[in-house]
Order: sequence, then C-alpha cells, then structure tokens
Amino acid sequence: MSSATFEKGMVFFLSILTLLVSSLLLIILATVFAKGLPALHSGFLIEASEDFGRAGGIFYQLMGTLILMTGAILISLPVALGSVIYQTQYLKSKTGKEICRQSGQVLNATPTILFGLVGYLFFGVYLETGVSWVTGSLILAVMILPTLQVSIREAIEALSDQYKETGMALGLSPWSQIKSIIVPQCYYGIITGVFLGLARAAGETAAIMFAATTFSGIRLPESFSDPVPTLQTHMLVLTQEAANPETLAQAWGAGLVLLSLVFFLTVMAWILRGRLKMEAEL
Amino acid sequence: MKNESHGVMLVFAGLNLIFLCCAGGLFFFLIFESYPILKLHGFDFWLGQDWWVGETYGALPMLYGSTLVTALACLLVLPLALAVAIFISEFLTSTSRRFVKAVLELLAGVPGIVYGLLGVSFLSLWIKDIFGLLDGNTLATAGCLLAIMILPTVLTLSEDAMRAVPAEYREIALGLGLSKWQMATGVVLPQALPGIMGAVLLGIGRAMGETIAVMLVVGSLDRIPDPWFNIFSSAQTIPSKLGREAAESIGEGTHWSALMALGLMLFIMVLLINFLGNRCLKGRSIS
Amino acid sequence: MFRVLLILWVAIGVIPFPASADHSPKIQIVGSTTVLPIASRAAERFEKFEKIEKFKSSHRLRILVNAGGSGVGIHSVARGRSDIGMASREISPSERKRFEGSHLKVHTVGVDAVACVISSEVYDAGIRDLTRQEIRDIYLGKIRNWSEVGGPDRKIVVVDKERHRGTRHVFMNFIFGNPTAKTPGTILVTGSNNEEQTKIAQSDSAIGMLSYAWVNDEVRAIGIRDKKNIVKPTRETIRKGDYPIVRNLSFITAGEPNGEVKAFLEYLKSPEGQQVVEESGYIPFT
Amino acid sequence: MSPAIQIKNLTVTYGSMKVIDDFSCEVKENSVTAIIGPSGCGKSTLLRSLCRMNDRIAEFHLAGQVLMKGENIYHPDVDVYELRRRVGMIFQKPCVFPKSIFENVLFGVKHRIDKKDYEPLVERVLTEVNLWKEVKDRLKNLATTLSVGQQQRLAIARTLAVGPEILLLDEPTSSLDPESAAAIESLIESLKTHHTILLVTHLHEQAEKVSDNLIFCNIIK
Repeated sequence: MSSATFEKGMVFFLSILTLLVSSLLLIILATVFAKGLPALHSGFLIEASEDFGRAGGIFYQLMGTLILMTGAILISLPVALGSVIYQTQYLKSKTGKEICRQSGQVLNATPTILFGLVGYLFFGVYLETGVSWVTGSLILAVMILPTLQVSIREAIEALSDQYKETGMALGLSPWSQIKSIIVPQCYYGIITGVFLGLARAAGETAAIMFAATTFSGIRLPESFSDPVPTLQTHMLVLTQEAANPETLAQAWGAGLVLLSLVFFLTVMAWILRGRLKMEAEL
Repeated sequence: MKNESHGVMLVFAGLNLIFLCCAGGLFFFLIFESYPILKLHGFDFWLGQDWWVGETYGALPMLYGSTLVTALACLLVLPLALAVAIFISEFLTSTSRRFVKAVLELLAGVPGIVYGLLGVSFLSLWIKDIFGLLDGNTLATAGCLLAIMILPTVLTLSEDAMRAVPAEYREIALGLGLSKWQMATGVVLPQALPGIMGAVLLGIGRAMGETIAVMLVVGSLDRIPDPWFNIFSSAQTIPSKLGREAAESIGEGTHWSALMALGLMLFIMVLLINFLGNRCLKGRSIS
Repeated sequence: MFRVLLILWVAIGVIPFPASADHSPKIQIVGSTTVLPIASRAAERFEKFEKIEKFKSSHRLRILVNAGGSGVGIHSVARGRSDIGMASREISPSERKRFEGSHLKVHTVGVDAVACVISSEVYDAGIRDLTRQEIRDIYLGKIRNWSEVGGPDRKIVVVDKERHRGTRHVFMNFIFGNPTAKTPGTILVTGSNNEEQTKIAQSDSAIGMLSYAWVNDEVRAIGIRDKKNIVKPTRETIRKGDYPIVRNLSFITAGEPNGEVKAFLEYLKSPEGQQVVEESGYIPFT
Repeated sequence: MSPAIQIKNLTVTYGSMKVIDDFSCEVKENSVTAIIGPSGCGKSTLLRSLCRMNDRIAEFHLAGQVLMKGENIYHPDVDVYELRRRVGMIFQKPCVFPKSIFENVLFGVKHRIDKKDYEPLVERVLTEVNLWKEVKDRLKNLATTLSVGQQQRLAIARTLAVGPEILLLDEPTSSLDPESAAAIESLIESLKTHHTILLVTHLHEQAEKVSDNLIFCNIIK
C-alpha cells in the first residue's frame, strides 16, 4: 500500500474521529432534549415541585440557582475588577505580579468540592452565615473570581498602549485614568467575564451541595440565613432515584433547563467577546 | 489631589489583598484543619487501607481510586485528542475550525451534574450489559465519563499548542516536498509536544477534581479492588468521598479533620499537576 | 460607560434582595431519609393546618426539611445547626456521651421495620426467606452466589449503606449485634433510601436493607427464618412485635422544645399527625 | 529670569544600554527649540524624560539634573501628575479616543473644571489650532472620523486645553501628508508666543524654518 493511499486513509480516519467528537455535543444535546421534553409541561417553569420532585415544576429551584448566580457575581465583580486594575496599573514589582498570577492559577485549578468544604467552614461556621444562600453566593464568588479576572485582564492588555500614554501625557491621575480610559475601553471584556462567570456558577453543584441548599420546605429565601433549592441539587437528588421513571423525567427536564441556561450565558459571552475584538481594533 | 489618588490606590490594593487571601486562605485552612488527624495518625493515614469513621481513617483506597480513574480517563483521551487535534489544526479550513472550536467550548461548559445524569441513565447500564457486570457503578464507568468530560479541554489546548507552532516550520516542510501528513506528524507534532503535554496535564487536573459526575457512578466503596487492577469493581475517589461524607461531620471532630486531610492531598496533587501543565504550555521543557 | 457598569451591578444586586424582606419564623429539620417523608408531608399539612389558627402562631411558618442520614440529623441538632434532628435509630452511646451538653430529647412519632430486601427477579426465583446466619455470611463475603442459599445461579450484588445511616445501624445490630459492623462482602455502597431502592431495583441479583415502607414490586422484602418459623415483615407482625428488626422513628430536639417546634411536634403526635405517619407507610406510635 | 528648561549632564540608561550620555542644554522661555538627529539617537527618550513618561519602565535609570524654572523635576516630592499638566506632550502618531470631538478636547480637564466652562474652552483651543471652522458644526460625531492631520491638531488642542507652559512635540508631522505638516508647522510658530516649545524632528528644513535655536544630537558610541 503506497504511502499516498495510507495518508489519504489516515486523514479520512481522522476526519471521522473529528466528526464523532464534534457530534458528541449534538448527541448530548439531543439526549437531554429528547429526555427532558416530556417533563416540560406548561407549568414546568412556574409551578413548585410536588411529591419530592416527582411532579410539578421547578420554579423555586430555578429561582434558587439564579439567586446564587447573581449573588456570586455581585460579590465577585468588584473584587475581580479591583484586583486586576491594581495588578496592571499600580503593581510594579515583578515578584508581586508573579505571585498574583500564580494565585489566580491556584484558584482556577482548585477542585470545586474544596471550595465547598473550606468555604462552608469559613463562611458558614466561622462567619456564622450557616447553610444559606449567602454562604452559597460567597463560595461561588470565590470560585468564579479567576474566570472574571482572565477576561478583564485580556481586555486591559488588549488596550493599546497609545491610549494609556496619551492619558499619562495629559497628566491624568491614576484614578481618572482608570475611570475614563481603562474601564470604559474594557467595558466589553468585563461584561464577557460576567457572563462566563455566571455560566460557570450556574452549572456548579459540588461547591454548594451542602453549604447552601435544602431539600424541601423552602420557596423563596426570606432572610439572609435561608437556604435555597437549586436546579443542580434538585437534579442530584432525583438522579439517585433513577429507577423511578417520573423522577428521572423530572431530572432530565431540570437538566434541559440548566443546560439551556448555561448555553445561553456562554453564547452571550461570545457575542460580547466578538464586540471586544471589534472594539480593540477601533 | 495627592491623598485622593492615594486613597483610591488603597481601595484597589485592598481588593487585590482579598483575592490573594482567597487563594492563600484556602491552602491555610486545609492545612490547619487537617493538622489534628495528621498529628494523630501521621503516615499511616495515607497508607491505611480501611476507612471506618470513628475508628481508623485510611486514605489509600480513595487515593488509589482517584489515581486509577484519572489514569483511565487520560488513557482514553490521549490518543483521541491527539488525532483529532492534528486534524483540526492542519486539515480543517479556518471557518470549520472555528465552528469545531466553538462546539468544544460549549462542551467544556456542560455542568458536571448533567454528565452525572447521562452517566447514571446510560453509561453505567451500557457498561453493565457489555461487560456483564453485577453493577454498572464501577471505576471503568467513572473513567469513561471523565474521559468524555475532559476531552473538550484537552482537545482545545492541544490544538492551540499545534497552532502555536510557527508558520515558517510548515513552509520549510512543504518547501522540502513533504506531504501535509508528513508535515503534520513529522514537524508540527514534535514541535507542539510540550504544549500537548501541558494540555493533557491540565486535563488530568480537571479530571482529578471532578466530584458530582464521579460520585454518582463510581459506586463509592471504600476499598481497593481485590485484584488491584480490576477496573470493573466499585471504588471511591477523593472528591466523591468528600461529597458523600462532608455533610455528616461538618465543622469539627477527627472525622472532619480526616476529610480535610483528604482534601489537602487532592489540593496538592492537582496543584502540582497544574503547575507542571502550565510550564509545559509555556514551551519550557519539564527538565 | 462607567455609570452603565455601576447600574448593571446594582441591578444584579436587586434580584437576590427580596430575599431579605421579612423574617418569618422557620423550623430547620435535618436527618434520616427514612423519616424525611413524614417530616415533608407533615410540614406541608402543618403549614395549611396551622393557617386555621388551631395552634395560634401568627407568622406564616416555614418548615425546612433536609436529608443527610440519621448521623447528620443527630450531629446538627446537637450542634444547634438545626431545630429538629430526624433519626431512624437510637442515639448511640458515643453520641450521647459526646453531645451530653445539648440534653438531647427524643420524641418518637412512629415505628418502622427494616426489611432485608432483594431484587424481584431473585424473589420470583424462589428466595422467600433467609436465616440471620445466611444474611451475615452474605455480608461477610462467605456466601457469594444465590445458588448457595437455594436461589438462581447468579453472583449476589451485596448493597450496603453509608455507615452513619439509621437503617444500617438497626439492620447491622440485628444481624451482627454491632451497629457499626464491617462488611467485607459489600459490592456497592449507597446513601439515601431512594438510592438504595434504585440500585436494588436496577439489579437482578441484589440484596440490601430498606425501611419496610420503601418496599415495592421491584424491591421485595423477605422473611427472617429462625429454624422452623418464618417471620415476614407485615403491618401485623411489626405492630405485634413478632418481626425482630424494628426501630422507633423519632424527632430529636436539644432540650425542651418550645414555640413553633413544640407546636409542630404536638401536631405530629395528634391524630392528624399520626395519619401522616400511616400514609408514609410506617406504623403510628400512639 | 532663569531659562524655562535647564538640562545638566543628563545620562539615561535602559538596563545596560546607555541612551543619552552627559547631555546638557538650556531652553529659553516662549521660544521654539528643535532637536535634530538621526532616528535612534535618544531624541524621543530625552523628550519623554522631560515629562517623566519613562518612570514606569522597569530598567529606566536617569542621572544628572533636569530643571524647570529652577526646580528639579525628579525631586521626590514633585507631584508627577502636576508636572505632566505643566508639560504637554504630543506623540508622533496622533491618538484620539473613540469618543466625540467635543469629549476628546475636554478629556484632560473635564473632571477639573465645571460644566459651564466647557463650551468656551473647546472653542478657544480649537480656534487656536485653527480646527474650529472645520469641525464647529460636527463636534458631536466620533473623532476617529477626522483625517490624520485633523486628528493631530485635535491632539494638540486637547493638550492645550490642560493649559501647559511647555510643549514637547515628538516628530509631530512624520505621519502626516505635506499639506497638513505645513499646517502644523505654522501652528507651532503661532503657539510660541505663549508657550515654550521643544520640537524633536529629523527634518532639517522643518527645524530651520520653525525653531529659534537648534540642538544637534549625535549617536553615542
């Protein structure tokens, strides 16, 4: 078999593999969609769940996930923005920058279950926030910090030096430089980071499993110390009853809603990242 | 005007400090909380074979389970990722390349619980039937599920490593009359090898840390499988153990300290792997 | 541009904010998945029941129920992390010693039996009862195939529960005389009753332990044979006390309950409450 | 009356590379001084050192003295931002922000003066750089729509709005077409009545035409 046909064969074989891998997503989507659809009756998104999740809707679970997500961004955005601005504008020492970069990588690589453990211990037990949506938001905030920082840092570094030099030449103080040059110009980078952070916080289960959620009895949290039902933990409980068809259908329905939420946020981040590139070339 | 900008700098410095404390605090708490058990048991905590709450705490089964599951995932992913990465970076047009990359990024974003659901409803039943096992929740199921989960990450990073190979190398190869295939395997692949190593290591780091999907399909049996290489027996990994038992012992007691020691072990392993991975990604050889 | 970012940040902040409106009272209940159905159903009924002012508490009371197992229930009520702990087993001596300071008080609301359960396929193949010794050998890994106890020729899938679970305590206490017995024969460990029920239903040669109320046509309960007489777990045998593996289902409080917690516990002991226990498949206590 | 700028044996090194070696000169007030020399002889570095733009660069090291109105600008308790407002700098490639012309002009001062002074200031500086007639009715649209020559004049207007005494021009016309370059040169002559101007260029006739005195800068070996 001459080497030419061998090569053609190999390339063909690889193309099949690539097709297989990229169709993997479609297979996952199709299964979740096909399995989840029967559960999506009219009230699925607005009714409460009944009979331990075997029937009814997932309204409060969805609200719980949204509350945790937004709480996380609320806490994480200022810290991420502030720390990246400090690292790029004020921090000069090489070792200082290296330490910050390494800590960013540490936080990004840490298994999320450890955030749950140490987060619950520190926030829940030491700071007395107990099992509540506040603890959940704080844990998720720490978890998505690196995601936000990467996007913000990308946007700031993509900013051409010319703008900064011009700002400096005009004698702008660092704060006014940040306020009128850095933040406005990196606006899309920040928003992209927010959406990526939301997507990651929405899909996270291990970190909030025992720190922020409850099985039944709660609708909307009515105080800072109330836990919240979430889509993820609802799915976790239902998945453990996979033998019971109605429960499994509910789990798939919740999975479909969670997956579409995560995909929606990711696609929004892409659209904004597109604007970011366009912005940088302006 | 002078003190105003100084005050502002302090605010930003403060925010940066909070960020550093998060990273540092995590490590500190893990060490601080696992100190009691390490003092009590010392080394045989890591080597102890049986984990019986209240009596003895042996971390070996979890350690072994984690390593075996990750090794299995890595074994399945490596050839597939390498082959597909070559095809994407060398043989695909740029538009379809961008489309495949987008698909991969979406795949990487799928939450772990959805993979868990897929694993429980399909994978474990298939593996049970194919291999005629007693129960579908085994190391093999967890390994396959993890392979699917880390495939997008490893694939994207390896493909980036291959794209990072300078265009001149390709021109020289083509100039010498090599075919595209010979160029890909002869020039691009060896050049991109450190990057690919980095990609695989980062993939391993993520596989090690996955909790939910593994917890649902690994069978959570705190024992090393009787013939040690038997991947078709239930076992336990560190994150799965933490996920199952953390609620019971939260906050105090030797049980909690033992769990935190497990967490510390996982933390150090993942950090080491990640550190090596990032060094490779930067193209510096590991030596 | 900066203002827009600020407005977005504040807008995001508004979503979780309604969460901190009024502080209506709530009861936190954590613990055994066996007792959980009673607590959840009673909670729903009690909130409606309590609305017709029978127990005269003004605010809309919310009762939060969480799973985790008897061990978690006892630990969290003793540590004050929840108002009521659910347990389907007695408080162990080590727990009593450890949580002396919290003066744990046990309120029993029902009785339940732990059945030795097997997959329906094995049940249909003729296994109707086992001796205590046989079950012990299965969990010790001495018996590995159903054919050794007169069943089909299939390896036994020995399913065990997490160590701190109440159902396991009671079952192992009966089989081994030691609630935290080690079981080398185990093939698979599950957590909640629902997970165990699922595993046994999915398998065709499994053996496990499950509260009597969770038995269904996929997961069948078998009798305990003692030489000649066989005791099958039914309502009568449990009520009369013939069935050996029984336990109280109890709600545990740290010290004397008061206010809403007292009202809820009284409701559980009231006829309506016992009706909920009956509906959940357990035997009322009174 | 001490000269506007006094440089005494200035030596500037980047890490190991010596860029300026023992350079001294004086610049009289309200005059145009041109520094001529081939590219790479440290002209731009000299200019940037006069308004301390190089402070942020890690291996930058400066010896010698730079005095403005007798005051050493590298003295520790000199407020760098105050200094940069007194010394305006124009870059080779005009840089305008992706904002309206109006906002661009006010960029350096908008948080330091109140609203009612915006209109008159914009008109004054734009007429000073004789750009007012061309843009007065389209102040609101994006500055990036202007031609390169207009952008450079807008940049100068923006710097003038801050009210500097000294103007440093780093080859202001090298990226412009001849016609707008001539406009900039005539602008420099009109500006020298109220400002001290230091021009860096490699075009000899531009230097002779515009400047009062010349400084030759040679390549250090």
